[in-house]
Amino acid sequence: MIKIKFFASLREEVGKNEIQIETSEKLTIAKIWNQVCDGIPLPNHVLIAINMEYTNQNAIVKDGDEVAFFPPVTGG
Amino acid sequence: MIKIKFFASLREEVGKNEIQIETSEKLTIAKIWNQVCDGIPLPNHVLIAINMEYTNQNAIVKDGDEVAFFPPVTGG
Amino acid sequence: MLVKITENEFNPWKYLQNHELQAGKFGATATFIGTMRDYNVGDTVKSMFLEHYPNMTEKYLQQISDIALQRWDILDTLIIHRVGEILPGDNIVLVATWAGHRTPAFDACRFLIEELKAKAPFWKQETLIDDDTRWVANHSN
Amino acid sequence: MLVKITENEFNPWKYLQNHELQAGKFGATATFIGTMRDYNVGDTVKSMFLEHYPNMTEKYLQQISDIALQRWDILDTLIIHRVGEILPGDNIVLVATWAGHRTPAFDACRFLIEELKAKAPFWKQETLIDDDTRWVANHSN
Repeated sequence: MIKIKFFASLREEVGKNEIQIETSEKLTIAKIWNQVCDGIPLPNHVLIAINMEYTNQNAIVKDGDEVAFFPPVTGG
Repeated sequence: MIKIKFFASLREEVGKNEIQIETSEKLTIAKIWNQVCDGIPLPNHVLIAINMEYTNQNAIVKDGDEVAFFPPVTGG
Repeated sequence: MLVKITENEFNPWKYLQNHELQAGKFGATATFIGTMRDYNVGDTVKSMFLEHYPNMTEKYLQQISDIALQRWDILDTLIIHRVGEILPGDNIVLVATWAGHRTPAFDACRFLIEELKAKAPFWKQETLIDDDTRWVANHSN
Repeated sequence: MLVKITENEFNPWKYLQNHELQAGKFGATATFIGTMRDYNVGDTVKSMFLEHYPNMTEKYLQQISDIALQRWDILDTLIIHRVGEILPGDNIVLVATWAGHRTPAFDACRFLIEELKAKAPFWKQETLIDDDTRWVANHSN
Protein backbone atom coordinates (compact mmCIF):
# COMPACT_ATOMS: atom_id res chain seq x y z
CA MET A 1 0.00 0.00 0.00
CA ILE A 2 1.20 3.48 -0.85
CA LYS A 3 -0.04 6.56 0.99
CA ILE A 4 -0.30 9.75 -1.11
CA LYS A 5 -0.70 13.23 0.41
CA PHE A 6 -1.44 16.62 -1.13
CA PHE A 7 -0.90 19.95 0.60
CA ALA A 8 -2.03 23.57 0.43
CA SER A 9 -3.11 24.99 -2.95
CA LEU A 10 -2.28 21.71 -4.69
CA ARG A 11 -4.68 19.86 -2.39
CA GLU A 12 -7.39 22.29 -3.49
CA GLU A 13 -6.51 22.00 -7.20
CA VAL A 14 -6.47 18.22 -7.12
CA GLY A 15 -9.45 18.01 -4.78
CA LYS A 16 -7.75 15.34 -2.71
CA ASN A 17 -6.19 15.39 0.74
CA GLU A 18 -4.84 11.91 1.25
CA ILE A 19 -5.42 8.67 -0.61
CA GLN A 20 -4.01 5.18 -0.51
CA ILE A 21 -3.39 2.88 -3.42
CA GLU A 22 -2.55 -0.77 -3.67
CA THR A 23 -0.09 -1.78 -6.35
CA SER A 24 2.11 -4.73 -7.14
CA GLU A 25 4.11 -2.90 -9.83
CA LYS A 26 7.06 -0.62 -9.13
CA LEU A 27 5.77 2.78 -10.16
CA THR A 28 7.51 6.10 -10.71
CA ILE A 29 6.20 9.21 -8.98
CA ALA A 30 5.00 10.50 -12.38
CA LYS A 31 2.96 7.33 -12.97
CA ILE A 32 1.42 7.52 -9.52
CA TRP A 33 0.37 11.13 -10.17
CA ASN A 34 -1.29 10.15 -13.44
CA GLN A 35 -3.03 7.22 -11.80
CA VAL A 36 -4.60 9.28 -9.00
CA CYS A 37 -5.02 12.77 -10.53
CA ASP A 38 -7.03 11.66 -13.56
CA GLY A 39 -6.35 14.06 -16.38
CA ILE A 40 -4.57 16.80 -14.42
CA PRO A 41 -1.00 17.16 -15.72
CA LEU A 42 1.77 17.15 -13.10
CA PRO A 43 2.53 20.87 -12.53
CA ASN A 44 6.08 21.99 -13.35
CA HIS A 45 6.60 23.70 -10.01
CA VAL A 46 5.35 20.81 -7.87
CA LEU A 47 7.55 19.58 -5.05
CA ILE A 48 7.69 15.87 -4.28
CA ALA A 49 8.74 13.92 -1.21
CA ILE A 50 9.00 10.19 -0.56
CA ASN A 51 8.98 9.33 3.15
CA MET A 52 9.50 13.04 3.92
CA GLU A 53 12.66 13.39 1.83
CA TYR A 54 12.68 15.52 -1.32
CA THR A 55 12.86 13.59 -4.56
CA ASN A 56 11.85 13.96 -8.22
CA GLN A 57 9.18 12.55 -10.52
CA ASN A 58 11.41 9.75 -11.82
CA ALA A 59 11.91 8.21 -8.40
CA ILE A 60 10.53 4.69 -7.90
CA VAL A 61 7.94 4.19 -5.16
CA LYS A 62 7.79 0.95 -3.23
CA ASP A 63 5.16 -0.64 -1.06
CA GLY A 64 4.79 1.10 2.31
CA ASP A 65 6.09 4.45 1.08
CA GLU A 66 4.47 7.78 1.84
CA VAL A 67 4.43 10.09 -1.19
CA ALA A 68 3.65 13.81 -0.92
CA PHE A 69 2.94 16.42 -3.58
CA PHE A 70 2.95 20.10 -2.68
CA PRO A 71 3.40 23.60 -4.11
CA PRO A 72 6.45 25.85 -3.49
CA VAL A 73 6.81 26.43 0.24
CA THR A 74 6.15 29.80 1.89
CA GLY A 75 7.08 29.43 5.56
CA GLY A 76 9.26 31.57 7.80
CA MET B 1 43.56 76.21 23.99
CA ILE B 2 43.65 72.68 22.57
CA LYS B 3 42.72 69.63 24.62
CA ILE B 4 44.64 66.43 23.80
CA LYS B 5 43.55 62.97 24.97
CA PHE B 6 45.22 59.56 24.86
CA PHE B 7 43.45 56.23 25.33
CA ALA B 8 44.17 52.62 26.26
CA SER B 9 47.62 51.17 25.44
CA LEU B 10 48.67 54.43 23.78
CA ARG B 11 47.97 56.34 27.02
CA GLU B 12 50.30 53.92 28.79
CA GLU B 13 53.02 54.15 26.11
CA VAL B 14 52.97 57.94 26.07
CA GLY B 15 52.51 58.21 29.84
CA LYS B 16 49.85 60.90 29.42
CA ASN B 17 46.10 60.87 29.87
CA GLU B 18 44.96 64.34 28.92
CA ILE B 19 46.87 67.56 28.42
CA GLN B 20 46.05 71.04 27.20
CA ILE B 21 48.25 73.31 25.14
CA GLU B 22 48.02 76.96 24.24
CA THR B 23 49.04 77.93 20.72
CA SER B 24 48.57 80.87 18.41
CA GLU B 25 49.83 78.95 15.35
CA LYS B 26 47.71 76.63 13.23
CA LEU B 27 49.24 73.25 13.84
CA THR B 28 48.81 69.92 12.10
CA ILE B 29 48.01 66.83 14.16
CA ALA B 30 51.53 65.52 13.44
CA LYS B 31 53.11 68.69 14.85
CA ILE B 32 50.95 68.55 17.96
CA TRP B 33 52.03 64.95 18.54
CA ASN B 34 55.69 65.91 18.27
CA GLN B 35 55.20 68.87 20.58
CA VAL B 36 53.59 66.86 23.38
CA CYS B 37 55.11 63.37 22.99
CA ASP B 38 58.74 64.46 23.13
CA GLY B 39 60.79 62.03 21.11
CA ILE B 40 58.20 59.29 20.65
CA PRO B 41 57.46 58.85 16.94
CA LEU B 42 53.79 58.88 15.93
CA PRO B 43 52.90 55.17 15.63
CA ASN B 44 51.76 53.99 12.18
CA HIS B 45 48.64 52.30 13.48
CA VAL B 46 47.48 55.23 15.62
CA LEU B 47 43.92 56.47 15.17
CA ILE B 48 43.21 60.19 15.39
CA ALA B 49 40.06 62.18 16.07
CA ILE B 50 39.37 65.90 16.13
CA ASN B 51 36.20 66.78 18.04
CA MET B 52 35.27 63.08 18.05
CA GLU B 53 35.42 62.68 14.28
CA TYR B 54 38.09 60.52 12.66
CA THR B 55 40.79 62.42 10.80
CA ASN B 56 44.44 62.02 9.78
CA GLN B 57 47.77 63.44 10.86
CA ASN B 58 47.74 66.19 8.24
CA ALA B 59 44.55 67.78 9.56
CA ILE B 60 44.85 71.30 10.96
CA VAL B 61 43.84 71.87 14.56
CA LYS B 62 42.27 75.13 15.66
CA ASP B 63 41.78 76.77 19.03
CA GLY B 64 39.09 75.06 21.07
CA ASP B 65 39.47 71.68 19.39
CA GLU B 66 39.67 68.36 21.22
CA VAL B 67 42.26 66.03 19.71
CA ALA B 68 42.42 62.32 20.56
CA PHE B 69 45.06 59.68 19.84
CA PHE B 70 44.28 56.02 20.33
CA PRO B 71 45.24 52.48 19.27
CA PRO B 72 43.14 50.24 17.00
CA VAL B 73 39.77 49.68 18.63
CA THR B 74 38.67 46.35 20.10
CA GLY B 75 35.05 46.75 21.18
CA GLY B 76 32.00 44.63 20.51
CA MET C 1 19.93 21.69 18.94
CA LEU C 2 16.26 22.48 19.41
CA VAL C 3 13.56 22.27 16.72
CA LYS C 4 9.98 22.94 17.67
CA ILE C 5 6.70 23.41 15.82
CA THR C 6 4.00 25.08 17.89
CA GLU C 7 0.35 26.00 17.42
CA ASN C 8 0.61 28.53 20.24
CA GLU C 9 1.75 32.14 20.26
CA PHE C 10 5.35 32.27 21.50
CA ASN C 11 7.62 34.90 23.00
CA PRO C 12 11.02 34.57 21.30
CA TRP C 13 12.87 36.52 23.99
CA LYS C 14 11.67 34.15 26.71
CA TYR C 15 12.75 31.16 24.64
CA LEU C 16 16.18 32.71 24.21
CA GLN C 17 16.48 33.68 27.85
CA ASN C 18 15.69 30.10 28.87
CA HIS C 19 18.07 28.55 26.32
CA GLU C 20 21.17 29.20 28.37
CA LEU C 21 24.56 27.98 27.29
CA GLN C 22 27.40 27.75 29.77
CA ALA C 23 28.66 31.23 30.71
CA GLY C 24 32.06 32.01 29.23
CA LYS C 25 31.96 29.31 26.54
CA PHE C 26 30.21 31.32 23.80
CA GLY C 27 30.93 34.80 22.50
CA ALA C 28 28.30 35.37 19.84
CA THR C 29 24.56 34.87 19.52
CA ALA C 30 22.77 35.66 16.25
CA THR C 31 18.99 35.56 16.03
CA PHE C 32 16.34 36.13 13.43
CA ILE C 33 12.63 36.52 14.10
CA GLY C 34 9.94 36.57 11.44
CA THR C 35 6.73 38.31 12.54
CA MET C 36 3.39 38.53 10.77
CA ARG C 37 2.81 41.85 9.00
CA ASP C 38 -0.67 43.30 8.50
CA TYR C 39 0.14 43.92 4.83
CA ASN C 40 1.51 41.91 1.91
CA VAL C 41 2.07 42.73 -1.77
CA GLY C 42 -0.03 45.89 -1.43
CA ASP C 43 -3.00 44.45 0.46
CA THR C 44 -4.12 44.58 4.06
CA VAL C 45 -4.01 41.13 5.66
CA LYS C 46 -6.35 40.32 8.55
CA SER C 47 -5.09 36.89 9.50
CA MET C 48 -3.15 33.95 8.18
CA PHE C 49 -3.33 30.17 8.33
CA LEU C 50 -0.01 28.36 8.39
CA GLU C 51 -0.33 24.84 7.04
CA HIS C 52 2.55 22.39 7.29
CA TYR C 53 3.47 18.78 6.60
CA PRO C 54 3.63 17.32 10.12
CA ASN C 55 6.82 15.35 10.83
CA MET C 56 8.46 16.36 7.55
CA THR C 57 8.84 19.94 8.88
CA GLU C 58 10.59 18.74 12.02
CA LYS C 59 12.71 16.29 10.04
CA TYR C 60 13.77 18.94 7.53
CA LEU C 61 14.55 21.54 10.21
CA GLN C 62 16.64 19.00 12.09
CA GLN C 63 18.52 18.16 8.89
CA ILE C 64 19.45 21.79 8.21
CA SER C 65 20.40 22.26 11.88
CA ASP C 66 22.73 19.25 11.56
CA ILE C 67 24.26 20.71 8.39
CA ALA C 68 24.80 24.09 10.09
CA LEU C 69 26.45 22.45 13.11
CA GLN C 70 28.81 20.56 10.79
CA ARG C 71 29.55 23.36 8.35
CA TRP C 72 30.25 26.20 10.80
CA ASP C 73 32.14 26.48 14.05
CA ILE C 74 29.00 26.99 16.12
CA LEU C 75 27.92 25.59 19.47
CA ASP C 76 24.15 25.33 19.23
CA THR C 77 21.07 26.11 17.13
CA LEU C 78 17.40 26.73 17.85
CA ILE C 79 14.43 26.89 15.48
CA ILE C 80 10.84 27.54 16.58
CA HIS C 81 8.08 27.76 13.95
CA ARG C 82 4.44 28.61 14.45
CA VAL C 83 1.62 26.82 12.61
CA GLY C 84 -2.18 27.23 12.54
CA GLU C 85 -4.22 30.42 12.69
CA ILE C 86 -2.16 33.55 13.38
CA LEU C 87 -2.68 37.31 13.59
CA PRO C 88 -0.61 40.35 12.62
CA GLY C 89 2.11 40.94 15.21
CA ASP C 90 2.38 37.24 16.05
CA ASN C 91 5.82 35.73 15.67
CA ILE C 92 6.10 33.11 12.95
CA VAL C 93 9.66 31.90 13.27
CA LEU C 94 12.67 32.21 15.56
CA VAL C 95 16.13 31.07 14.46
CA ALA C 96 19.14 31.40 16.77
CA THR C 97 22.76 30.30 16.68
CA TRP C 98 25.50 30.41 19.30
CA ALA C 99 29.23 30.44 18.56
CA GLY C 100 32.61 31.54 19.83
CA HIS C 101 32.80 34.28 17.22
CA ARG C 102 30.37 36.38 15.25
CA THR C 103 31.10 35.32 11.66
CA PRO C 104 29.99 31.68 12.01
CA ALA C 105 27.05 32.72 14.21
CA PHE C 106 25.77 35.15 11.54
CA ASP C 107 26.47 32.87 8.59
CA ALA C 108 24.79 29.84 10.17
CA CYS C 109 21.76 31.88 11.27
CA ARG C 110 21.34 33.27 7.76
CA PHE C 111 21.77 29.78 6.26
CA LEU C 112 19.06 28.32 8.51
CA ILE C 113 16.43 30.93 7.69
CA GLU C 114 17.24 30.84 3.95
CA GLU C 115 16.99 27.04 3.85
CA LEU C 116 13.80 27.11 5.92
CA LYS C 117 12.24 29.69 3.57
CA ALA C 118 13.31 27.79 0.46
CA LYS C 119 12.42 24.22 1.40
CA ALA C 120 10.71 23.64 4.76
CA PRO C 121 7.14 22.43 4.01
CA PHE C 122 5.05 25.32 5.35
CA TRP C 123 2.38 27.18 3.36
CA LYS C 124 0.72 30.49 4.16
CA GLN C 125 -2.89 31.25 3.35
CA GLU C 126 -3.83 34.89 3.92
CA THR C 127 -7.26 36.23 4.78
CA LEU C 128 -7.70 39.74 3.36
CA ILE C 129 -9.84 42.58 4.66
CA ASP C 130 -12.88 41.44 2.62
CA ASP C 131 -12.52 37.88 3.98
CA ASP C 132 -11.17 36.59 0.67
CA THR C 133 -8.43 34.03 1.17
CA ARG C 134 -5.36 33.46 -0.98
CA TRP C 135 -2.33 31.24 -0.88
CA VAL C 136 0.95 33.14 -0.72
CA ALA C 137 2.62 32.33 -4.03
CA ASN C 138 6.33 32.51 -3.28
CA HIS C 139 8.59 33.08 -0.34
CA SER C 140 9.81 36.67 -0.32
CA ASN C 141 13.18 38.15 0.64
CA MET D 1 17.01 54.56 17.02
CA LEU D 2 18.50 53.80 20.40
CA VAL D 3 22.20 53.99 21.31
CA LYS D 4 23.23 53.37 24.88
CA ILE D 5 26.51 52.89 26.74
CA THR D 6 26.13 51.27 30.14
CA GLU D 7 28.42 50.37 33.03
CA ASN D 8 25.85 47.89 34.31
CA GLU D 9 25.21 44.29 33.40
CA PHE D 10 22.29 44.13 30.96
CA ASN D 11 19.82 41.51 29.82
CA PRO D 12 19.52 41.77 26.03
CA TRP D 13 16.23 39.85 25.88
CA LYS D 14 14.56 42.28 28.28
CA TYR D 15 15.78 45.22 26.22
CA LEU D 16 14.36 43.63 23.10
CA GLN D 17 11.08 42.72 24.74
CA ASN D 18 10.65 46.30 25.89
CA HIS D 19 11.61 47.81 22.53
CA GLU D 20 8.25 47.15 20.93
CA LEU D 21 7.43 48.34 17.47
CA GLN D 22 3.84 48.59 16.32
CA ALA D 23 2.36 45.12 15.76
CA GLY D 24 1.86 44.29 12.10
CA LYS D 25 4.24 46.95 10.76
CA PHE D 26 7.45 44.91 10.87
CA GLY D 27 8.17 41.41 9.63
CA ALA D 28 11.80 40.82 10.49
CA THR D 29 14.03 41.33 13.52
CA ALA D 30 17.74 40.52 13.37
CA THR D 31 19.88 40.65 16.49
CA PHE D 32 23.48 40.06 17.42
CA ILE D 33 24.82 39.69 20.95
CA GLY D 34 28.48 39.65 21.88
CA THR D 35 29.20 37.95 25.21
CA MET D 36 32.45 37.73 27.16
CA ARG D 37 34.24 34.39 26.79
CA ASP D 38 36.46 32.96 29.51
CA TYR D 39 39.18 32.28 26.93
CA ASN D 40 40.97 34.27 24.23
CA VAL D 41 43.82 33.39 21.84
CA GLY D 42 44.58 30.26 23.87
CA ASP D 43 44.53 31.75 27.37
CA THR D 44 42.03 31.66 30.19
CA VAL D 45 40.65 35.11 30.88
CA LYS D 46 39.39 36.02 34.39
CA SER D 47 37.94 39.43 33.74
CA MET D 48 38.09 42.34 31.35
CA PHE D 49 38.06 46.11 31.53
CA LEU D 50 36.31 47.88 28.68
CA GLU D 51 37.64 51.40 28.24
CA HIS D 52 35.95 53.83 25.86
CA TYR D 53 36.09 57.42 24.67
CA PRO D 54 33.01 58.92 26.33
CA ASN D 55 30.76 60.87 23.94
CA MET D 56 32.71 59.82 20.86
CA THR D 57 31.38 56.26 21.28
CA GLU D 58 27.77 57.48 21.38
CA LYS D 59 28.37 59.87 18.51
CA TYR D 60 29.96 57.20 16.35
CA LEU D 61 27.27 54.61 17.09
CA GLN D 62 24.58 57.17 16.24
CA GLN D 63 26.35 57.95 12.97
CA ILE D 64 26.44 54.31 11.86
CA SER D 65 22.80 53.87 12.94
CA ASP D 66 21.89 56.86 10.74
CA ILE D 67 23.80 55.35 7.83
CA ALA D 68 22.05 51.98 8.28
CA LEU D 69 18.62 53.65 8.40
CA GLN D 70 19.38 55.49 5.16
CA ARG D 71 21.07 52.64 3.30
CA TRP D 72 18.60 49.82 4.01
CA ASP D 73 14.84 49.60 4.09
CA ILE D 74 14.70 49.14 7.85
CA LEU D 75 12.38 50.60 10.49
CA ASP D 76 14.55 50.88 13.60
CA THR D 77 17.94 50.10 15.15
CA LEU D 78 19.21 49.51 18.67
CA ILE D 79 22.78 49.35 19.99
CA ILE D 80 23.69 48.73 23.64
CA HIS D 81 27.37 48.50 24.65
CA ARG D 82 28.81 47.69 28.03
CA VAL D 83 31.86 49.48 29.48
CA GLY D 84 33.90 49.11 32.69
CA GLU D 85 34.78 45.93 34.55
CA ILE D 86 33.14 42.79 33.20
CA LEU D 87 33.21 39.05 33.80
CA PRO D 88 32.92 35.94 31.57
CA GLY D 89 29.30 35.38 30.59
CA ASP D 90 28.47 39.10 30.75
CA ASN D 91 27.02 40.56 27.59
CA ILE D 92 29.22 43.16 25.89
CA VAL D 93 27.10 44.35 23.00
CA LEU D 94 23.59 44.05 21.61
CA VAL D 95 22.74 45.14 18.06
CA ALA D 96 19.20 44.82 16.69
CA THR D 97 17.42 45.90 13.53
CA TRP D 98 13.74 45.79 12.55
CA ALA D 99 12.47 45.73 8.96
CA GLY D 100 9.60 44.63 6.75
CA HIS D 101 11.73 41.84 5.26
CA ARG D 102 14.66 39.71 6.36
CA THR D 103 17.36 40.73 3.86
CA PRO D 104 17.65 44.39 4.93
CA ALA D 105 17.28 43.40 8.61
CA PHE D 106 20.21 40.95 8.36
CA ASP D 107 22.39 43.18 6.20
CA ALA D 108 21.93 46.25 8.42
CA CYS D 109 22.54 44.24 11.61
CA ARG D 110 25.76 42.81 10.18
CA PHE D 111 26.85 46.27 8.98
CA LEU D 112 26.33 47.78 12.44
CA ILE D 113 28.38 45.17 14.30
CA GLU D 114 31.15 45.21 11.68
CA GLU D 115 31.40 49.02 11.78
CA LEU D 116 31.28 49.00 15.57
CA LYS D 117 34.07 46.41 15.73
CA ALA D 118 36.19 48.25 13.17
CA LYS D 119 35.89 51.84 14.39
CA ALA D 120 33.90 52.49 17.58
CA PRO D 121 36.40 53.71 20.24
CA PHE D 122 36.31 50.88 22.76
CA TRP D 123 39.36 49.00 24.05
CA LYS D 124 39.53 45.73 25.93
CA GLN D 125 42.08 44.98 28.61
CA GLU D 126 42.06 41.35 29.76
CA THR D 127 43.11 40.04 33.17
CA LEU D 128 44.51 36.53 32.84
CA ILE D 129 44.52 33.72 35.38
CA ASP D 130 47.84 34.86 36.91
CA ASP D 131 46.49 38.45 37.25
CA ASP D 132 48.63 39.68 34.36
CA THR D 133 46.80 42.23 32.25
CA ARG D 134 47.05 42.72 28.50
CA TRP D 135 45.40 44.94 25.92
CA VAL D 136 43.57 43.01 23.23
CA ALA D 137 45.55 43.75 20.07
CA ASN D 138 42.98 43.58 17.30
CA HIS D 139 39.30 43.01 16.88
CA SER D 140 38.61 39.40 15.91
CA ASN D 141 36.04 37.90 13.57
